[in-house]
Amino acid sequence: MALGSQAASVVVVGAGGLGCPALQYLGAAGIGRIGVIDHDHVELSNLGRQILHSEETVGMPKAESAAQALKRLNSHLVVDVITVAISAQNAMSLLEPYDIILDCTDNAPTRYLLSDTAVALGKPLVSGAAQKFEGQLCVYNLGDAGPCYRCLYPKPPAQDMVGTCEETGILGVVTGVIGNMQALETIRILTGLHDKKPTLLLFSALGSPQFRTIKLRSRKATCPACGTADDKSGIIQDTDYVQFCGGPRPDWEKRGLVNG
Amino acid sequence: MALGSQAASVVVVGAGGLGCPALQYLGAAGIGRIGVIDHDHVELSNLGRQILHSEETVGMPKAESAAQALKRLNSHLVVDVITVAISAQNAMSLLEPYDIILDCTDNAPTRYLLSDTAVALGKPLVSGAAQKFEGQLCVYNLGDAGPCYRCLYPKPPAQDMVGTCEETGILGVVTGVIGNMQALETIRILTGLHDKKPTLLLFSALGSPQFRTIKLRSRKATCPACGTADDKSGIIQDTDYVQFCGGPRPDWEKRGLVNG
Amino acid sequence: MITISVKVEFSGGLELLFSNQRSHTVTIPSTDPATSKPTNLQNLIFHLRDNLLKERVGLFVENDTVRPGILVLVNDTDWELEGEGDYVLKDGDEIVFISTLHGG
Amino acid sequence: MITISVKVEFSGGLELLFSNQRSHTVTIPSTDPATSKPTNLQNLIFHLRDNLLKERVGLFVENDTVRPGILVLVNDTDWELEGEGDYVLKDGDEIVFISTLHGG
Ligand SMILES: [Zn+2]
Ligand SMILES: [Zn+2]
Repeated sequence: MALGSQAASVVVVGAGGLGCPALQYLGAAGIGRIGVIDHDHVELSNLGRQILHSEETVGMPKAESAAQALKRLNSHLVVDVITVAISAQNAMSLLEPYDIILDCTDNAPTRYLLSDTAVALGKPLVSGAAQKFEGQLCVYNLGDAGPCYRCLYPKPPAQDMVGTCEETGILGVVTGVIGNMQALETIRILTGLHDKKPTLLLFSALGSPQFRTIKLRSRKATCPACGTADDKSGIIQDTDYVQFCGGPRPDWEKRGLVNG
Repeated sequence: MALGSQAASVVVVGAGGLGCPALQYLGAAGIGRIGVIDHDHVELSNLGRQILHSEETVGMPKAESAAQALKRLNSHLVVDVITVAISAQNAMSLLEPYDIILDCTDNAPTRYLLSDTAVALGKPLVSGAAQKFEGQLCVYNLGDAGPCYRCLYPKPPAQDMVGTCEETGILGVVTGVIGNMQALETIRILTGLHDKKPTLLLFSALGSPQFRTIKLRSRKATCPACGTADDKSGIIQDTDYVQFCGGPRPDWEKRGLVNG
Repeated sequence: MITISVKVEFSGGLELLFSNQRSHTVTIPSTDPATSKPTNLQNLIFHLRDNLLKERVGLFVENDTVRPGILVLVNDTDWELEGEGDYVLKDGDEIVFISTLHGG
Repeated sequence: MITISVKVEFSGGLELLFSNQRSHTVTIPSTDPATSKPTNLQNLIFHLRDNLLKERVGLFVENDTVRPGILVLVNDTDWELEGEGDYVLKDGDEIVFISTLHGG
């Protein structure tokens, strides 16, 4: 279906479990310009859910591997391959060129960084997350009243409740469903078909029902990122997002607690 | 995630908008043997939603093109490429070798044929459908009491209400969501994680909420396909499914009513 | 006249018959004047046919019930489990009419 | 003692703290004995902490409210829109506690 979105641009941060299916349908929809930011390389163990990569591209940067797959679908796509790690120092300049930002990352510090940057740039942030059999989807900073990530989660979670996909295992198709929904929400915003009501979609592969749509709060005047306080300059560059979220993630694998 | 399903086998009928995403995650999950039945060839216009095919495979049988894409993900997969049109004459023998059947087709006669065959073979049928901004998902003939397609729709719909994707247009990512959910339901059945309650999932890309789970009737004793009547021999071979659904579909394109 | 109000939704293409509007709030007498019985789902179907349907009545109702291929849902449950047309409507009920899809 | 019954769900990993069971039916006095006020969401959180929690209390409650990263939902609505802990429980309410996910 032609979407009249050839002039639009989006950037996907993370070309893993969520980023692959999101990119796939954004590319298929013919979005004019797509940025892919990921500094990791493809590993064989990724292929169970990161469906744009392949045995041939093992070892290649994920952003490059994803771009190759998109071009197979549509050789006219303009794909920006960005293989640097996103950080408080480069986030503003990396994300500024695009209309919409997709959070397809796998850790709390980057989620706060992307939200703060989306607010500073005045762009919607289509955020997906998945773990084991569950997934969550929310569009932050949308329209005049949409909340940001900090409006919902002013304080970072405790380290001990934070799992990554490596630690907790994940069912591939759960990231597929959430990643597809991220592409859908992005297309709805680009085409003016989004109602802009703040909602959170909860998905549980084994739940009954499997999907639940939650009505969310509006933007909070007291939010340090998107609230009404005058001076927010420096909030991004001056934040150590890793420390804010409790320091580096313990390496469970090195401690022998999980299989690599 | 390892699913212990290497010994399992599934067959996907239709390698188009629904079949591609379903196959992708079934392949990624490492299902031991995957059959792909489709007699169509890849066209350039398919690439907006049939995400396993590519510019390189235009003109190739869709089943072959899909198999190539799956093997890029996992070269150990066993994929049966079946490029014949499924019919009342060959359905039983084509589908018999597999544990679960996925209906990823795009027309009413084939949907009745697959349901009747799944009942006759005693296999679950994971059925997806999509049109414009909406999708539907249901597992038929599941467990001891799950209804079949005819239990829900004893009489075929009127021709004038039946659209195909070409006629009605479709948002690619809608097929992505439903196809992924077909893979998920298949994996849940294979791994024993399905609760086997008969439900219908309704998806509307622009709805609020977007997902709705419906509690369905059980198997009907009076159903001509799965009910308690003794003699059902010949129900498949003796049915002209196209006539049953009101004859051949009018060719709207030839009549100049829609763009090809 | 005492009335009840129900939410009615159309999807799967059926909304095209109803001003292309998916969601409707329908107010209907709580008792069927003809039979003096409480208003049921069958009464609602006729009410929709006679008052809300803009065109092509035959695409919604056939032989006094919904046409083949249309599924009726009462508060997210298949109407077959609720007595089909005999289901007595309650104020605030949500009734959904969906056309089964065939595309892929 | 008059009681009310609410449905409580845990997800996003929180269910691991509650016997690995996602769905619970909780019966609780309709009035808080300490204050004689109607039972509210704050009372429920303490009730869950004191009666249902099997281990690691600190992963659910901190500074007398749910821990950062946990979202509370009242009948599919963010509790912020319902008055947070001051929301007065009604019989049949569905309260969901979800841990925000970070994986991808
Ligand atoms: Zn905020
Ligand atoms: Zn049946």
